[in-house]
Formats: sequence, C-alpha cells, structure tokens
Amino acid sequence: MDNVTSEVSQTGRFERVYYYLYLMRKNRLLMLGLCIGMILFLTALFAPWIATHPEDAYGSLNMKEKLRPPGADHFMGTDNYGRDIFSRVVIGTRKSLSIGIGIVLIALIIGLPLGLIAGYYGGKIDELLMRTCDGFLSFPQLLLPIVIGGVFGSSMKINMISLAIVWWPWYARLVRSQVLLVREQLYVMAAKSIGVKDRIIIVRHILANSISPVLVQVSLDLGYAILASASLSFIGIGAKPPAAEWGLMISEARPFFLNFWWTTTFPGLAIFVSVFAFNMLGDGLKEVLDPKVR
Amino acid sequence: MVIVLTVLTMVTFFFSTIAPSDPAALWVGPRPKPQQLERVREMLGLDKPIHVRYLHYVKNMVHGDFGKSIRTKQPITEELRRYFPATIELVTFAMIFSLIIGIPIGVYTAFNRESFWDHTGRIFSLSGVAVPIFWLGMMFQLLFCSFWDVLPLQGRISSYMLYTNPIDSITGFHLVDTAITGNWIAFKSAFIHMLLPAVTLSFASLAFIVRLTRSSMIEVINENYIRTARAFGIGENLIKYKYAIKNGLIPTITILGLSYTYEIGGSILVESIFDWPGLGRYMWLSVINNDYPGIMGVTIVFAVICCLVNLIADLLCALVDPRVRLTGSR
Amino acid sequence: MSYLVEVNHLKKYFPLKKGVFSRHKDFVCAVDNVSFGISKGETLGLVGESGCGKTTIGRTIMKLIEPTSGNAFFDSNNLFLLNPKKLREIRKKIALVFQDPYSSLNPRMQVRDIIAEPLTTHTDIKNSQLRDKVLELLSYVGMGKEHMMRYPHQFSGGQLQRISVARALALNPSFMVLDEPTSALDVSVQAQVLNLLADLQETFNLTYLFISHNLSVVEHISHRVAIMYLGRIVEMGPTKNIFANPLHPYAKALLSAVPNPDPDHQQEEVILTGDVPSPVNIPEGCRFHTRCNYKMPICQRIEPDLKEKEPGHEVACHLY
Amino acid sequence: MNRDNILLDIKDLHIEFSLYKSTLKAIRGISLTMHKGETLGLVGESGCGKSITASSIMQLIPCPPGKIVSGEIRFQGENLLIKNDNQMREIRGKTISMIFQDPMTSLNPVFSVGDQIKSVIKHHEKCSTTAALNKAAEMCSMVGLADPKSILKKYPHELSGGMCQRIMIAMALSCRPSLLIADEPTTALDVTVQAQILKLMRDLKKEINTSILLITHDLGVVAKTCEKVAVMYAGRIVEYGTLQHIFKNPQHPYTQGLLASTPKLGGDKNRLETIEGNVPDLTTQLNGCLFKPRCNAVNEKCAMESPGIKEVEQDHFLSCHLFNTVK
Repeated sequence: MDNVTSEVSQTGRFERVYYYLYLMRKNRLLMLGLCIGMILFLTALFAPWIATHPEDAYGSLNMKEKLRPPGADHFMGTDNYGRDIFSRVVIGTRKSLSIGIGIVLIALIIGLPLGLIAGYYGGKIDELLMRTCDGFLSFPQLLLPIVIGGVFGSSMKINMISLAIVWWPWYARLVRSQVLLVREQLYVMAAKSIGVKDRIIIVRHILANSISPVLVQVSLDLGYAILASASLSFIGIGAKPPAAEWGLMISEARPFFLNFWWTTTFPGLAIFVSVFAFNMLGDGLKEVLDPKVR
Repeated sequence: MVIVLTVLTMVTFFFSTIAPSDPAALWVGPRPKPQQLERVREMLGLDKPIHVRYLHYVKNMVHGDFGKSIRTKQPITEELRRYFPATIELVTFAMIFSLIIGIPIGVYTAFNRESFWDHTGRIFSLSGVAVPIFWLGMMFQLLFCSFWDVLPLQGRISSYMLYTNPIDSITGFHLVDTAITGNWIAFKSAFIHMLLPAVTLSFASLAFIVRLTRSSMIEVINENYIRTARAFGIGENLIKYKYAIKNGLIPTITILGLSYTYEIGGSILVESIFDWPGLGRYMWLSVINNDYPGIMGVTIVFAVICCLVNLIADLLCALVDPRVRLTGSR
Repeated sequence: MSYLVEVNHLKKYFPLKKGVFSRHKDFVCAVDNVSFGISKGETLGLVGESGCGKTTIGRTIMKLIEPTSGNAFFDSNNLFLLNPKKLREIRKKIALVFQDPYSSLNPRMQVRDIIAEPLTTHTDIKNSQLRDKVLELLSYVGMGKEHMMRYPHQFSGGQLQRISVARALALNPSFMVLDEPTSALDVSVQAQVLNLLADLQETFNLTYLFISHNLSVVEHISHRVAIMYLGRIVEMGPTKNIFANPLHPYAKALLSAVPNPDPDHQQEEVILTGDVPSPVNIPEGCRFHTRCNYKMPICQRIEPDLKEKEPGHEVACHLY
Repeated sequence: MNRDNILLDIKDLHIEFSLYKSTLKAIRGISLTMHKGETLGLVGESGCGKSITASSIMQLIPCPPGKIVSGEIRFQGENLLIKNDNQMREIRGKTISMIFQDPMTSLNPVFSVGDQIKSVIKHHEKCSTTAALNKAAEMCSMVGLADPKSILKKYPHELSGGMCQRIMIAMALSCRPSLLIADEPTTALDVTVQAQILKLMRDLKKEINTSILLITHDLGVVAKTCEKVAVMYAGRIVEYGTLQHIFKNPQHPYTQGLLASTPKLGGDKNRLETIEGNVPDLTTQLNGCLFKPRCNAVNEKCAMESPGIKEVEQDHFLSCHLFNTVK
C-alpha cells in the first residue's frame, strides 16, 4: 500500500528519539518492568539498611525464634534456625543481581565479538563457530554447569563462569544472524566501495544497526541468569550455607516446607518477581524497538 | 553429531580427572588407610596415564559399560536402564501436555489480539518462563498435597500398587504398560502421580510455545498470501484454521527439539522434588555425592537423547515445510 | 583508441552450497567471460534482465566481490593485481551509486557524516574545512545547509539518491559505476536524477558505467550499450545502432518488449517463450537457443563469440 | 454513454489512515466510472493512492488503521460499501478478482499451487474435488502453462515469478469474474516476461470478456493494454479519458509533466522535462489544488478552491482551473 505505513516525518533532529520515548511511555509492560527493576537495584544497593535483621543473612543463629510464621517482627517469618526470612531475601538480592549481571556480561563479552566476526567474515571461522554453538545449544542449558559444579565442588564463582560458558553461544548466534542481515544492506557495501576500513565498518555500520535485538536479549537474560543460578543453588551447586541465596534458601527449607509454607514461598516469590520484571522489560523493549511486533 | 558426542565425553572425562577431590577416597569412605586407597586406585584404574584411562572408558562405554557408581557401588549401566523409561515417560508426557495446551492458546490469542484473553495469555506466558520450576513444584505440593490433599506428594506410583496390581514391565513406561495390559487401577495411580511433575515440568515450555505460536501467527496473518486468500473470498475461519495455521506452526515445530532438551534439563530439578525415580533424580543424587562416573553416565545418556530429539525435530520440520524439503539444507 | 576502463575476460562463479551431506558443488555462473572498454567521458549502458550478472560486473570492478578470473584495468592499472594500499589510492577515483537509496545510506548516521565518510577515510580534512566541503558537495546536487543534520529517513527517495551521488562525488572520481540509480524512483523524480547525472558528467568530465534494466533510460543516457543475457554480453555497440537495428534475436525481443508510452506506436512484438534458464544450468552451445526463434542446429553445440558486424557494433550470434 | 452499461461507479470516495499522532488522508474524493468490457488504467506515482483505491473496491483495506470516511462504490448497481463481510466474500474471487504486484509472496508457500486454485474454485462453485482439479488444470493451460498436471503439484517457490503470476491469473479468472483488478501485475517481472503477461491479459480479455482495472505506474504498460486512463495525483484523479485523450492531448499540467519526464525508446535525446518539487504531505490539511506547489501556471483560483472534475470534451474529464485559460 505504497508508503502509507512508513511514517516519515520531515521535521526535527530528535524526532526519532521522541518517537521512541513516546512508544516507551505508552508501553505499560516496559514501564512496569522498569519500575520493578529499579526497585530491585535500589534494594540491592541499600540492602543492609532495608533488612530488619541484617546479621541473620550472615549465619547468626537464633533458635528461640525458630520457624515463626510471618508477623510484625518477621514480615516473612523465620526459618529453622530462627533467621529472619525477610532480611535474608532482601540481602539475597545483591547476590542474585550481581551473579545475573556477571553471567550476562561475560557471555556478552565472549559472544558479541565472536558473532560479529563470524557474521562479517563468514567462511571457515563462521562454520566452526556455528557448529560449536549448535553443539552447545542442543543440550539442556543446565547440564554442563551441573557437571562442572558436581565435579569441581560448588561455589558461586564457578557457577557464574560455567553458566556464562553455556550462555555465550546464544549471543554469538543472535549477533551473527543480525550481522548477516545488516551485512547485506547496501550501506555496508557503499562503505566498502569507498574504502572504509573493516574495523570502522563493523563498528559504525554493522554494530550500530544490529544492537537493538541484543539489548532486548540482555534484559531478558538478566532474568534467566538469575533463574538459572538459583536453580543450581537449589540442586546444591553454588551458594553454600549459611549464605543468603534464594535458591539455597528454598533447598534448605525442603525437609519441612509442607508444614511451614513461608519458608519456601517468599524466596521463590523473590526469584519470580525479579525474573518477571526483566522479562517484561525485555518484552517491552522488543515491542518498542522492533516495528514488526508492534 | 558423533563429533559432538566425542567432544562431550572428552570434556566430561577431563573434568572428572582434574576434579579436586579424590574418587578413591570417596569410594573407601571416611578415614581411609593408605593401603586401602592404593588398592581401590588400582581397582578403579586410577594409576594408569590419562589417555589410557580415557580410551578404556570410551571402549567400555561403546560396549554399554559406564563403570560402577561410587555412591551405590552398582554398575551404572544397569541403574540407568532402570531409570531411563521413567524420565522419558515424564518428559514426553510433559511435552505433549504443553503442545496440546500451548498451541490452541497461542493461536487463539493471535486471532483475538488486544482482547482480554490475549492480555491474560500474555501475562501468563511472561510469568511462565519467569517462574522457577523447582519452586513451582513445591508450591503445587503445598497446595494439592498438603493443603487440599487431592494428589499424591511424590513417587511414580503408589507403593502398595506393586503388591495389589503389579505392573508387567513391557516397555517400561507405566502408562503404556498398564494400558496394554488393561491394568486400569495401576494406570490411574500412575496417571495421578504423573500429573504434578509433568505440569510443573511443562510450565516453562508451555509459556514459550504460547508466545512463539502467537507471534508467528500474527506475522503470518499479515503476509501477502493471506491477503490473496481474502481477495478470493475465502472465509475468515478457513483462512485462519487452514491457511495460516500451517505456516504459523512451522516455527513452533522447529523449536520442539529445543523445548524437549529444555525439559530434559528441567527433569533434574523436578524429579528431585517429586522423588521421581528417573535419570534426573539419579543425576541430582550423583551430584550431591560427588559420584563422577554417575554424573558422566547420565550426561552421556542425556546427550544422546538430545541429539536424537534434535534429529527427529529436523525431520519433522522437513515434513511440514516444503521449502526445507527441497533445498535439503536447514 | 585507449579506454579509461577496460575489462577483459571477466568471470565470476558463485559456489552454491547444496545441503549438509552432499559434497557435490554447483556454481552460479553470474558473469562468464565478459570484455568491454569505456573511453573517458563516455557512458556505457549495461542492460539485461534480472539475474543476468550486470550488478555483479559493477561490484567486481569495484573489488567488492572477488573475481574468479579475468582482468580489469583502470587508467592502465590492473585492479585485480594491485596491493591493498595501491588499491585504496585507485579506489578514490572510482565511485559507486546503488539502486536502493533507502538502504544504501546508514539509517543511524546524519547526512553530514554520510557525505563526509569518504573524506575522513581518505583525507585529513577536518572541522570547518570538512563542513565547507560537504556543503559544496550538497550544492552540486541541489541541496543545502538545512539538510545536513537530518537522518536518511527524513528524505524522499529522490533526495536520498542525490545524497548518494554527492557522497560519490566527494573524492573527485573520474569513473562512476551507477547500479540502477533510478529504478527505485518515480518517473518525475527519475527525470531529475537523470538530468543531474548528465549535468555532472559534463561539468566534471565523468565516465559512467550505467547499469539498468530499463531500456528507455539506458537509451536516453548512454553513448554505447552492452546487452547481457545469462552472464554474457550478446550485443554491444553505439546506442543509435543498437536501438535502431538490433541484431541479436534476444536484443530484438527485449527491445520489442519495452512498453512504449505512445498508443499509436505500432511495433511488431516478439514474444519470447518460457523463462530465463537458471544460471546454475546454463544451456550448452548458445545460451539463448532454448528461447530463440531463429535456432539453428549449430546453436546447440557451439557458443558464438562476439564478432564485429558493423564498425563498433559487435554481436554474438551464429546468424551473422 | 449508456447507463446500463456501467459496471463500476465510484462516487466521491474518501479514505483515511490513522497514524502515530496524525491522520493520513490517502484518498481525497475520487469519482470514477467504468463500463462493461473496458480496460481502465489507473496511473500515478507511488503514494498517490491507486492501490488503496483498488483495495477499497474489494474492501480489503485493513481497518484499523484504514477507514472509508465517505463515498460510495457501486458495482453493477449495488453499493459495495454497505455489504457485510459474508456478502463481500461471495463477490470476492467470483465476480471481482484481484491479482497483486508480487506473485511470489502472494501464493501460500506451504500449499501446492493446485491446492490453492482448487480451493478457490471449490469455494465459489461448490463442486467436487476432482471437478475443481480438472477446472484448475484447464485454467492453467489457458494461461499458457505447459503440462498443467505436473505444475499443479508444485509449490510456489519451485516456480519462477512469471509462472507464479500466470497461476495467480488462472486463479483470478477461474470463476469468470466480470471485473479483474490487477495491482501492478508486472512490476516485479522482467521486461520479456512482462510482455508475455500483458499479451496473456489482452488475449484472455478478448476470450472471456472480463473488464480489467489495471493499476500501474508505468505509462508504457498503460499505452499497451488500456482503452481508458485515469491519472491520479495525491489522492485525487486529475485527468480521466481515453488513451488518445491522455497521451495525445493531455490537459492537466501533471499529466503533461509525467509524459514529458518519461524517457521513450527512439525519443529525442534532449534533456528530460522534470516536475520540480515533491509530492505534498498527505497528513496535513491541504487547500486548493494539490498540484499547485509544483505547477508552472498557477492562477489565484488554484490556491483558494479545489478544482472539481469536469467533462471538457466527450469522455475526457479534467480537474484543473486552468482549462479555460489554457485552451
């Protein structure tokens, strides 16, 4: 239908920015995700001040207060060692957020350049990289971290690295597929015909035009990474008691949770809410950035 | 595929050899005597150089021998054989469940965009991938087993069933076996035991399938050929449920393999919660007991399953999409 | 007569990957043994239907695609044998304008930066000098200061194509490859761009390789024309001769197929049967014999070479 | 002309599209009459609304964002705009058919072409599958496809663009419609294939006596196939008449400019005439003649009121204030 659908505007240098801001404000999903995300970050930042019993997060026992239901003193009750669950959940935010960011960052640092190079140059490098990625992607994501964790013993650091190892192929593949699309655009060929150096073409022309889906994926993955690391901790790989880690807290409560519901419900809700927030953020961003979904 | 498997065995084997803790020590138990350790080392073949051990391991593996478990001291192959059907049954059931529920929801919401059910479905699918399944499983247990007490807490079948209505093991899948033999009492027991773990396991891929189906259906109904069908006066319902669906489901079929492998990974968590006697629980037990041969054995079996599943998914894809069929490439 | 640009026996085969399991490799024969030359200040029109390899020729000359074999000379430098440094020098003298103005300009860059890109790549001009130069280039194509800070999506197709031309002019090239520069534009805008190109050629004594599928446009702008079919030139000569008296049966059919915007224009229509064969399986012998109305037995066996029929007018057909 | 002979009558059609922050008034009052057995060419540059007009006849405009604000489209005496979806479905593909610009994407990639033609025939004729398949094969040989039986088994991606367009034509003509709307049917095709398709359309028109509404931007295609021509500019028809009127005696400055800026084979090699400036922004409120900013012969009336469409000689309609002064 000719150019009816292309909304070309003739005025204003910042028109496009305004347009995106407008779409972002209009997108309730994105705004909600953004809000919860902000709250999470603030909570992590000020955790020791928010927590009512900060010392409980670091392994102090208080057997007198054991397994109290939620109440005025303990908003979310106490666990089998009498520790305040609210405080532990709040302080656990730090661990979860930092490990989530860590995983995504490492994965991005490995995956982005590899995807760019493979996509831009193609050929043997591309073939090798893609076969490697296929190999990684055809197995359950948690399998390798479990093997690594099971063999090397558990620690948050190993956890983070092993998850990043299985995570980067997703980025490599995403970036590559984007680069393959952008590479065929005529402006890339135009730049080549002018004699612009490869390095500049990759950064200025290709990266700049293929970054938005990566941003979406990053915000989604922040959530998934938190989920994955919590799952590992739950299995018994990762955080060690008495650390305040959500997955571990649920795991520790397993023997008695049927009678004391609050011991698992609140840490689980914390995981759910944070992953949900990043999901909304990513989904909203996608709607704003990708005209096809809109 | 063979290459992938080879690399995988090497990696897992390599990990197990550089592991910080000593398998022999674990075998013997606490406070070992040096002679004991020596003897166990010899027995486990730990005194030989690494490549010899690897070749030995692969040779045995090809013959179907994964060695002995450090935890149970049983041959791993036999244990895996016993647990294998339980996992496959659970995962397949979960997969079928997520397809049967997920595809109609996805299609419906795509055709009724911006409606109430669309928004509900959207929130559901967003939360579905966000919920930690191990926690979800426990919440289900709280609700259905502890609070309402309508479903069994854990296990694969009621234990007394083994005496009252014993199951003839034909395929190893309880549901199939009981259905074949007409053992309906046992069937019912197996089925209700299956419900909670399967629903828990399918939750994430269900949400994923809903999302994918919805977005690809929306894309398809904006295509030129749908406009063509409209221009030729084909009815809206026929367009939607005959023309658009076949195109719209192609992406869903391509990710079937991915979802299946995802659920296999999830089975480790779910089986440990519901005490489901399958590979996932075996893996979990091996992990917390540092049982390397066990971990390696399950990993290899999982890997083989995943490779096969991906192969089947590719074939399925070629069956539906004529474009893939003819070019021969993926 | 010496040519500014000369292409000798240029071949480009693209390997075609078939499936994961088959080791057998096919080739898309995009350009097959093409030779031509362009004198200084001349426009050579390269016409043919889609998939005949005309775009590939343009890109291979620019070394955007590696040629399979053959030579291309620019100012008596063999483009395919130059070392990268020398090539960069030569490239300043050759510019390329693409078909689709909407995708040939980076949507995330301002017009100012787009036009300045060749300058910053090859020269040390900076700041106010750069700005002046960009303004000068914009003025060549009839645009001004108010357009400098805008992004491509704020322009119409015709304006974008002007910007592309301005960018191409940045380094004072002597040779321009115009790859379907007007086929994405409306007629009235096309006329503007064609006039602009003609003016620039006169002002800067430019040499053009004008690639197009639109015969009327090619007739309008070119001095000489080469007609391609399935990767080969089948007929080449001065525009007037070719359009008045096409020799090759394909050229005849092609010319008669062009719809003329004149209801009284009565012409005998040569309708070809069938489609262009796939460039993967090129017919034996003359590659046009499957659709030719004058097919002879020899056509199925021997591929005709380009032979001079009249002075400067070459044709590759067994009829002559 | 004979009143009963009118096939299609569009009266003062207005169509709007709502966009982000603005409304695009795509069609700004079109009136057009088409007679039985006629081939009418609707020409204009991109964005002038010719495709939207065509889709509105079939009521295929996606709404929202599109909306038919006012006007009336009478087909064989009945107003199509008041018909409901079910009634329209009876008409689409049976009495009015439509073919599109890009034949490759207009056919469904996962069904064989035979399947697609067959279901259209079955849908409208209520016949058995074998009868429909036979009819499909018959249609295929009518549009010049050799070996129809094997072609019907193929999928669209196995066929070339020209073959796909033939399939589309076969599908469109299978129910013998009284009107065929062809929306840029040859734009995506090569010249030699375009010649094949245009010849096919001319031949078929004689054979089954269908009226054709041909939408194109190519004046050459119009000259080759049509009897009447309507020239559109910015959502309005500026001139409408027989082929001879438009090409030999154009009256509107836009038509004149359009013809002069088209390079012709064998034409003189002088500079091409151009129309300076750009198409107006259709999202804004525009007064007077829409061509005014690009016109060389403006008078004071042009800025004030929009010129209505008037018959200046028999069958030649014009929308321009200059007519009397020019003559």
